[in-house]
Formats: sequence, structure tokens, C-alpha cells
Amino acid sequence: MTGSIFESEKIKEDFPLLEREVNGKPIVYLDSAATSQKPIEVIDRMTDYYKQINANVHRGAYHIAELATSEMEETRTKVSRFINASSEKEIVFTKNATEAINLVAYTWARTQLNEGDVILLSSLEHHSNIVPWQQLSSERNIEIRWIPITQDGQLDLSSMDELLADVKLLCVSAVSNALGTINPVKQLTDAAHQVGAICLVDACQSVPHFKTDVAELGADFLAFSGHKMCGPTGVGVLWGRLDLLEKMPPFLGGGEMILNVTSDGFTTNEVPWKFEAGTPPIAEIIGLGVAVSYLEKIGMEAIREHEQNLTSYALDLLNDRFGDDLIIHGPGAAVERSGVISFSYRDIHPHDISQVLDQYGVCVRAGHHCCKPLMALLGVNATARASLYIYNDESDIKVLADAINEVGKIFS
Amino acid sequence: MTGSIFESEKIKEDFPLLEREVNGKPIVYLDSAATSQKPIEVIDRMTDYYKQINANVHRGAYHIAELATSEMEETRTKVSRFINASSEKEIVFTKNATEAINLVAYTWARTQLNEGDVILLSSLEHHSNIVPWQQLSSERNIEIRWIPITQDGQLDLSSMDELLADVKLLCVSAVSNALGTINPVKQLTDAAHQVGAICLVDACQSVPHFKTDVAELGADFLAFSGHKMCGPTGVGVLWGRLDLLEKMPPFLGGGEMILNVTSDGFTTNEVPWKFEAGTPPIAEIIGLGVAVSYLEKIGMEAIREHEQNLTSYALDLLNDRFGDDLIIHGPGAAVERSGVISFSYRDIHPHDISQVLDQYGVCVRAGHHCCKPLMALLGVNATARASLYIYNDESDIKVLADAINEVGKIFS
Amino acid sequence: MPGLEDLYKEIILDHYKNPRNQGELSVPPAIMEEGFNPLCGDEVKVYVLTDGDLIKDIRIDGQGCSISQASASMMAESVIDKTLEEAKNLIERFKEMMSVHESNMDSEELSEDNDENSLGDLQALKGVVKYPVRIKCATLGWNTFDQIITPGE
Amino acid sequence: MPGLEDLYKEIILDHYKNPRNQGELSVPPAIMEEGFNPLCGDEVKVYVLTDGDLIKDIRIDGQGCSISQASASMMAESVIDKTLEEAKNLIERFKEMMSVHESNMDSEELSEDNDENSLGDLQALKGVVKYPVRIKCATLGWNTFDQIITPGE
Ligand SMILES: Cc1ncc(COP(=O)(O)O)c(C=O)c1O
Ligand SMILES: Cc1ncc(COP(=O)(O)O)c(C=O)c1O
Repeated sequence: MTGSIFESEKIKEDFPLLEREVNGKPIVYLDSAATSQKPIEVIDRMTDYYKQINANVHRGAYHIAELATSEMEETRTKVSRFINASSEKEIVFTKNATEAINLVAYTWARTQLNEGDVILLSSLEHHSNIVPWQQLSSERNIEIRWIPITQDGQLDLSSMDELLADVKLLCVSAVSNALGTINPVKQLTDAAHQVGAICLVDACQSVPHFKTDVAELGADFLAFSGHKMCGPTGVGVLWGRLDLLEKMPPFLGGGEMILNVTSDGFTTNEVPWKFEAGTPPIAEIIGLGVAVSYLEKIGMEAIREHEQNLTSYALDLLNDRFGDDLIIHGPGAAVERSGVISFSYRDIHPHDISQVLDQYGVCVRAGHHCCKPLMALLGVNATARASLYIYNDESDIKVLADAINEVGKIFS
Repeated sequence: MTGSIFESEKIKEDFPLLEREVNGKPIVYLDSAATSQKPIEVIDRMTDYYKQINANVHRGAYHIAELATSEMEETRTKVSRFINASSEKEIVFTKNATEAINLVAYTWARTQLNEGDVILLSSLEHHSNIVPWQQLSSERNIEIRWIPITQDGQLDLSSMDELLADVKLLCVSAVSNALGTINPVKQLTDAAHQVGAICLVDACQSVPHFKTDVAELGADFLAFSGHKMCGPTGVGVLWGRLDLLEKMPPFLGGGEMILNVTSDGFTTNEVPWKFEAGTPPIAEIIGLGVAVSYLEKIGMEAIREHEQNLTSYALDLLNDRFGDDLIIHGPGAAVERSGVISFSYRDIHPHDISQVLDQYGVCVRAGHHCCKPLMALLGVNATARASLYIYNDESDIKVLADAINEVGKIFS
Repeated sequence: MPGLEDLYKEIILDHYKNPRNQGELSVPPAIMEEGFNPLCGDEVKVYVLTDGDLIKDIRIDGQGCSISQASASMMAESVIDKTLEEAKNLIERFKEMMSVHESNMDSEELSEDNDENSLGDLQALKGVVKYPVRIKCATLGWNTFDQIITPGE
Repeated sequence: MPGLEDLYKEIILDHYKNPRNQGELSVPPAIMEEGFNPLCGDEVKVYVLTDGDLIKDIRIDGQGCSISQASASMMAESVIDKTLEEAKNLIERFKEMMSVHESNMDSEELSEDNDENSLGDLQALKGVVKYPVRIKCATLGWNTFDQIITPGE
């Protein structure tokens, strides 16, 4: 089925790492929620950057500096179109999604939120969308409130009205990295806007896998990382509504973000450069631009369709094969979730599961997935997590299942 | 002369970009103070990382995640030895030097400095070592005081005693990026420590060019960037004394920097991970490790000797050829300066100089070099700046001089 | 000067060496705005004296490269004695010329077009689009002038 | 289970399935410390009851993988009824074994050595050094125990 719309065999060939072996077995990479593999064109473009046009940006009047600058700035435009931003000025490059969220916490939130205000978080959030708010909360005596979850790891919106009282900021992930739950972002942002709150969407797990439209989501801020969407490490993106960005004070101070500096003080540069202090991750931004083009070439709708089909296949296969021995956390149906499959197998610790799977070339993550509050709610310490991407296919799922079976034998 | 100790022709071959042409002329790259070119082994190692072991670090129990983690952590050890830190725990990876300085401003300084305290800056500082302090100053009513400079762009230490009154933090660059001045860091840190101040050294322009020993410098914090020392963009380093780092609150909040998170709050991870929130620039850190090995292979003493000889050659050549038409800012003797040569030529605007030089393949920077307060003191708006590195040789200087001559013809 | 002919045209060098309308005006009655080019440190001060709808006088002060100086000088010459409306129109057309369109970049032949929208001498600056970093130099004076006559933007 | 024999030895699996000294002690008189492995979320609680210099009782509570559970269980068995001095010495030798030396990593043959410093059953954990990520699992209980008997560190 999945083969018909999507040539996953051909896509696999774009990713050099997937040709390697681990412990004498072909690698089966199922940890794309942590970081994705990179297609050869992304790797090559960065190599070419260093071999052909490497120069510091924005200030050089010479040829290669102009090339580097314009390629970097073209990526800004590309990214802004990719998420349907209204202007490339709304795209701030950071080092990762975590910095993007912290930027909002240090600038927008620290000028707008005060004692008595409430920040509403979903119980599915990643530490990167929790800890910055806890830091602020303890500084300012701001209340953090949690949207509870249902048994199957979906947000429980039954008491949103009470939850929203005094809320000034809603922080929610579009897709949970721990369970794969797709959250009803638009419904949440609509409700939050009704009470005048601002909405930050953590899109780390959605931008790589779904068509993203910041307007449709009703987001005011949106954060994601390059390395989970076929791009390199070292670059992330904060999108923000232009009017908000323009009113925010700067964050990091230094080169690039100033218009003028005297011994008495400084004036800030225009948005978005106001938020990009110091030499940017130039090669990485350019690499991200190639990654965006790569994903667009395949098509975000096709990607989602492939992943949904494959997830459905995986859920069925694992349930059929292991029955009650294997519990898959999160929503039951593939349509309600991304390609993240978080599971418990008997009472075997996820760390041991992952160690044995590695012996069969299978890469899955074991742990709390940076979601300790969620793990506490689920009543587990950790889970094993297999997460899919464009280069995975049914054969990968079969190898996974066979390897899980071997785990059972050791810890019987 | 320089050829004898240093095979610059062979070194040039390590840098693929230096083989290219610009406007039909072989490139003459003289902007290493902005960013250096990268040797092939650094580029190749990052490519290999993405092709062989790309995986998110620290949390994966599978083989390639272990390889990525250990290579990243080995780089920490390598960097700590390179600057003679007492432990690899003192090495915090950031996105650039600017973030490193801001980290100190947001954590150490915001918990230690209060109204009435004084921050002492040298007048040679880069905006990245000025603006973070101005941001703090305006928040807290902290005084910023400036160490003046002499006519030839050296720090004027004649009234240090008065300058040091109430100083709690000294921020000084080891080498000026605008003038190349080598500052007497040890003398300054000794004086500052006498009044109980903490010393932050901006080592962006020294670590790539001089043997660096944090203990010998008497630094408490030291910041530098990977991209100026043959490493990739997207990675910088903060070194800090372990006891200071351990007492500092965290900066960015998120994954990696926590030990535990509950819905009520979080506990921080150990130093240095406490300061490394989110997915680190993994490929970039690994690339930086290769850059450090590359520099060590050549030898920092040999690098300095080569650069000093070449600077001396350049100063003589330019002075001889252009006489009073060309003013070289900063100290007169090569021994007092790095390979940064900042100059004014007649009354021709540096932007125009650099534009014409580009026509001859020569890359120099024109502008304020992120040192506007210094430019104000020098009474210029901008300068043209040629900056040397290991791969430059006498022929590059000759091409520069010939091209400057052409500039003169156009704007006669 | 191979390759630089498009940038450093005769008329640009002339305006650079002999800038028109240099100096200051007393504020008030004139209005002054300051512009910075954060990339190279250039600063420009534009003084404008209006009489109703008419730009009676304009002066340029500050430091900058040949392109920013010449562009501001040529701007001053073009807008003096014009109405605000006409000046705004000119700014718009100038910025249009300075924006990096594929067409602008590609056209080997940077010919002056002769329709009613002709920018006259200002056409000489068209070569700047080939050097994206210099566009900010060319538009510095214009943006600053724009801030004066289109306030509150 | 090709390749995993060094990690999942018989004795380790036995301690994992039948952990010794599991449970709690009342605090006081016992002392309790909690340890976290930030990488995988494992938590361990170590309770120690001393009588003068003697470790009278030790209990382990918490959740973790086979390696962290087995290691803590084996630790408890080894230190009960020992003096603090002896326990500290054992901690040191165990950590030494767990540190990634070239020699440790290279030795294909992870043989038990038989000199007076032998760690006895604990030697079975030596295979963990081949899997650097798991070292933190193996040392979690030990570090937590160390915090109790070497306070103020
Ligand atoms: C002296 C000095 N300090 C700080 C910086 C800032 O470094 P980065 O832009 O890599 O953060 C630079 C380089 O631009 C520099 O030369
Ligand atoms: C949902 C979610 N939010 C935030 C992050 C943090 O991203 P990064 O580590 O790239 O900053 C991640 C990934 O680890 C994630 O999955």
C-alpha cells in the first residue's frame, strides 16, 4: 500500500547513513523523533559552502561574502514560505528549538507577564517547553497550570474554561514527541485568544512531518529545530508574529543585532536580526534551506500519508504479534498520531530493550524522552520509542518486531 | 624568511576554498578575523559524521548514538587541554562566542552584580563584549567604565587604580579584532583580582593565533568561537572556573540541562551540561575538535611566529609603498599585534576600497568591525581591514598592495 | 577597473566628489532624521524644509561611501522644489529599481528606459543591484528621507 | 544474543530478577539519598543504617534497568556488615573498574583478576565499560551510596 504513493526505497537511497551496518546488521533507524538522518544533498551543500563561499555574512562587501549572505537570507524566505509566514522578517534563526522557546521566555514573557498571571501548558510538553516557564515562574511568582490528559494520552479539554482563567500564555506542542499525539492546536489557540492569551506552539514534531501553516494554527509564536527535518544540527527557528517581534526587547546582545553602539548605549537592529546576535550558524542555515527544498520536493502531504500508513501498519503488526505483552502508549488510531510509537514490553526496562535491539541494528530511544511530567502521569519511568520518517518502510517494522521478540527471550 | 619555519604553500593546499577564483583572479582571502577558512579534514569529518554516526547524543543506548556522544565528549576534553583548563567540565559549548558572553551576563552577572557595582571594559571591545553589559547596566543601574586607549590603539593603564574602584567585573579582549592590539591581559586580571573583581576574557582573536593558557591569563571566564579557528560555524566555547560555573544558575532551560523535572519544578544537571539546553551542535562540536587537532599539529608557537613575520612584512611593504597616503591603525610593531591590519587609504571610503579589491580577488572587510565605540575614539567611521592566518603568505600581501594601488586610480 | 563600470559610473563619482545640497538646516523649522547602515557604520542626516506641500529645501550631512553619498546627493537634487506627493512617488520608483528582481539581476544590458517613469540621472544607480551589499548604501539616504515625509510609519 | 554476553551475564540477570536488600528503612535512624540518571529517567533510593563505623543495614528502592538494579543489588550485598572505610575502598575500586580506560576497552578478554583487590562477583559488571552509555546505569546506586557515607562532598 504505502509503496504505491511513495517510493521509500528510492528515498532511502538519498540517505547515506542508512547504508551502514551496525553489529553486522543493516541499520534500521527508528529514532527520527530525536534527530532525523540527512539526505546527501543537504550534506553536499554544506560541504560546498565550506569549499566555495565560506565567509562571514552581512558585513562583507566582497564576492563570496555576498554569496554567503544572500544564500542565508534566501533560506529565510524559503522557511517563511514553508510555514506560510507573512514575511521573512518573522523568521529568527536560533541554535535549536530550545533557544527559540527561551528567547520568547526571556524577551516577550519577561516584559509581559507578572505575578498573578498564568501560563497554561499541556501535560504532553517536552522539557524545552516546560523548564523555561518554570524558571520564569519561580522568578516572578507566575502560576503554571497543566492541561490534563486522558487515558490514551490525548489532551483532556473538558474543563478548558476553568483552566483558561487568568491565562496570559498558552504553550502547547503540535505533536507530542513522547506519544505521537496530534494536539488540537487550532481549537486551543482559539480558546486562548478568546481570553486574550498569546499562544506558543512547539512544532518540533510537526514541521518535519505535516504541512504547517502558522495562520491556520492560530499561533503567535512557533518553534522548531532543523535537525529533525533533514537539516543539520546547530540551527533552529523561531517564527513570531511581526508586531510581537517588533515590540520585544532584544535577547542576546552583540554583533549583528545592533544598529548603533556608543559608549552610552545601543540601538537595536531591525527584526529579525535584532534577535540574531553574533555570527549565525551560516552553513547550518544554508543546509536547512536545502532540507526544506528536499521536503517540498517530496511533498508534505505525501510524507504525512506515507507515515500514517506505515504507523497503521506498525500498530497492527505489533499488536497482533505481541498482544498484551506489548503496550503502545498514546492514541489508538494512526490518524490521531504521528509516526512516534512509544511502548512498554512486559516489565522489561526500555534501556534493556533498546540495548538488545541495537544488537540487531535497530535504533530506538529508551527513556523519558524529555517528558518527565508526562511519564509520571502515565505511571512509567521510561518507555521505548520507535519513531518513523520518510525513509522507513514496512521491512523496518518487521525487523523491529523480530528484534523485540529476541528481547523477550533474554529477559524471560 | 617565513618559508623556512612554515610551509605555507603546503598549508594552503589543505584549504579547498583557497583554490577558487573570484572575478577571474585567484582568491586572496584576508578576512580571517571575521571567519577563517576550513581545512579539508574538518569539512570531511563533518561529512563523515552525517554519513556514519549522526544521532542525537547523551540519551541513546544504541551504537551510533554512543559514537556520536563519545566523539562530542572527547572534543570537550581536547578543547580543555588546548586552553589548559583544569577539567573538561569547565568547557561549555555554545553557538558562538557571543552566546558565551551573554551566558555569563545572564547567569553569573545577574546574580552577582547590583546597583552601584562597576563593570570595567576596555575601549577596544567588540560589540559582543559591550552590548550584553549595556543591557545589564540599564536593567540594574550598574556603571560601565572604559579603559581608555593611547594614540596607537593600546590600552592606557596609567590610571588603573582609579578605574578599578568598585569594579566587580573586568571584560577585556586578549586581542583586538579591529586593530590587532595584543592586550596585557595578565597585568589587567592581576589588578582586577586585587580589588576582588572577576575577569572575563574575550579570546576570539587570540585562541586561533596564540598558545592560550587560561591559568596564565588569570581569567575567570574565557569566550571564543569555533569558526575563527578553522572550525565550522554554529559552535562557540565558554570556559569558566569550575567553582563559578557550579554556583551559577542555569541559563537556557530545556532538554539536556536537567536532572529531574516534575510539574512543580526542575533540578539542574551537572556542569557543564547544566548550560547546554537542547540538542547541541553535534556535528559542529566534532568539527571543532578536528580543527583543534589541526592547529595543534602545526603548533601554536609556529603559527604565531609565521603570523608575526608576515605581519611585519606587510607593515613594511604597505608603509614603503604608500607612505602617508595609507594609515595603519593600532600599534606600530608586529610584535605588539596580531595579524590584523586595519587601515585608511587617503579619504577613500573603506567600502569602496573593499569593493575594488574584490575585483582583484582580494577579500578584506570594510566597516566598524563591530567596534563602534572604538571607531568613535579613533575619529573614523570605518576602516578597511586585512587579517592574516596560517594560509596566507607574502604573495598575498603583494596582491593586496597592487590592488590598493588600483583603488587609488579610480578615486583619484 | 574591469567589471566595476556598472557601479562606479562617471556621474556617481561626480556626485561623490562634489556632493550637492550638503550641510544642515536649522531645526525647526526644518525636520531632521538620522539613518544608520549597521553593516558598514555609515551615518546620514537628512534635513527637510517644507512649505505646505512643497519641499523647499533639503540638505544632506554625514559620512559614507561613494554610493551612499552620491545617491543621497542625487536624491536631494531630484526632490527639491517637488511636492511631497511627487517625492513619495520618486522614492517608490527608486526603491523598485533597487530591489533585487531576477530581471534586474539578469539584464546584462542595464539600459536607461525612456518612458514617462524614467528616473533620469538616478538610473545611473541601477548598477548597484548587481552588488546586493551595496543596495543598503544606495537606499540609506532615501529611507531616511522617507521617514521624514512619511512620518509615523 | 550475539555480542551481549559480556553485558548480560548470568549473575547480573539473577540479581536483576531477584534483587537483594530491596525496600526501605525508617529515616531516621537510617539515612536516605536519592539518585537520578538524567539520561534514562532511572531513580534509585539508597537507605543506610550505620552503627558507629559499621554498615548495619542497607536497602535499595526505585526503578531502573537490569544493569542499574543488578549493580545496586550487588553493591548492597557487598557492603552490608562492612566498615565505612571498607565500603569507601570498594566504591573506589568499583569506579576504577567502571572508568573507560583504553586498557579496559581494548581487552577482548574481560578476565576476572585474582589478586587481593578482586571485586568478586562485582567483576561481572566489568563488561559494562564496553557500553559507555550504560556506565551511568551501573554507577547510579554507587554514587548515591557514596553521597551518604561521604557527606558534604
Ligand atoms: C573580539 C571578538 N569578540 C567577539 C566576537 C563575536 O564572535 P561571534 O560572532 O562568533 O559570536 C568576535 C568576532 O566577530 C570578535 O572578533
Ligand atoms: C516536542 C519537542 N520540543 C522541543 C524539542 C527540543 O528540540 P532541540 O533539542 O532541537 O532544541 C524536541 C526535541 O528534542 C521536541 O521533540
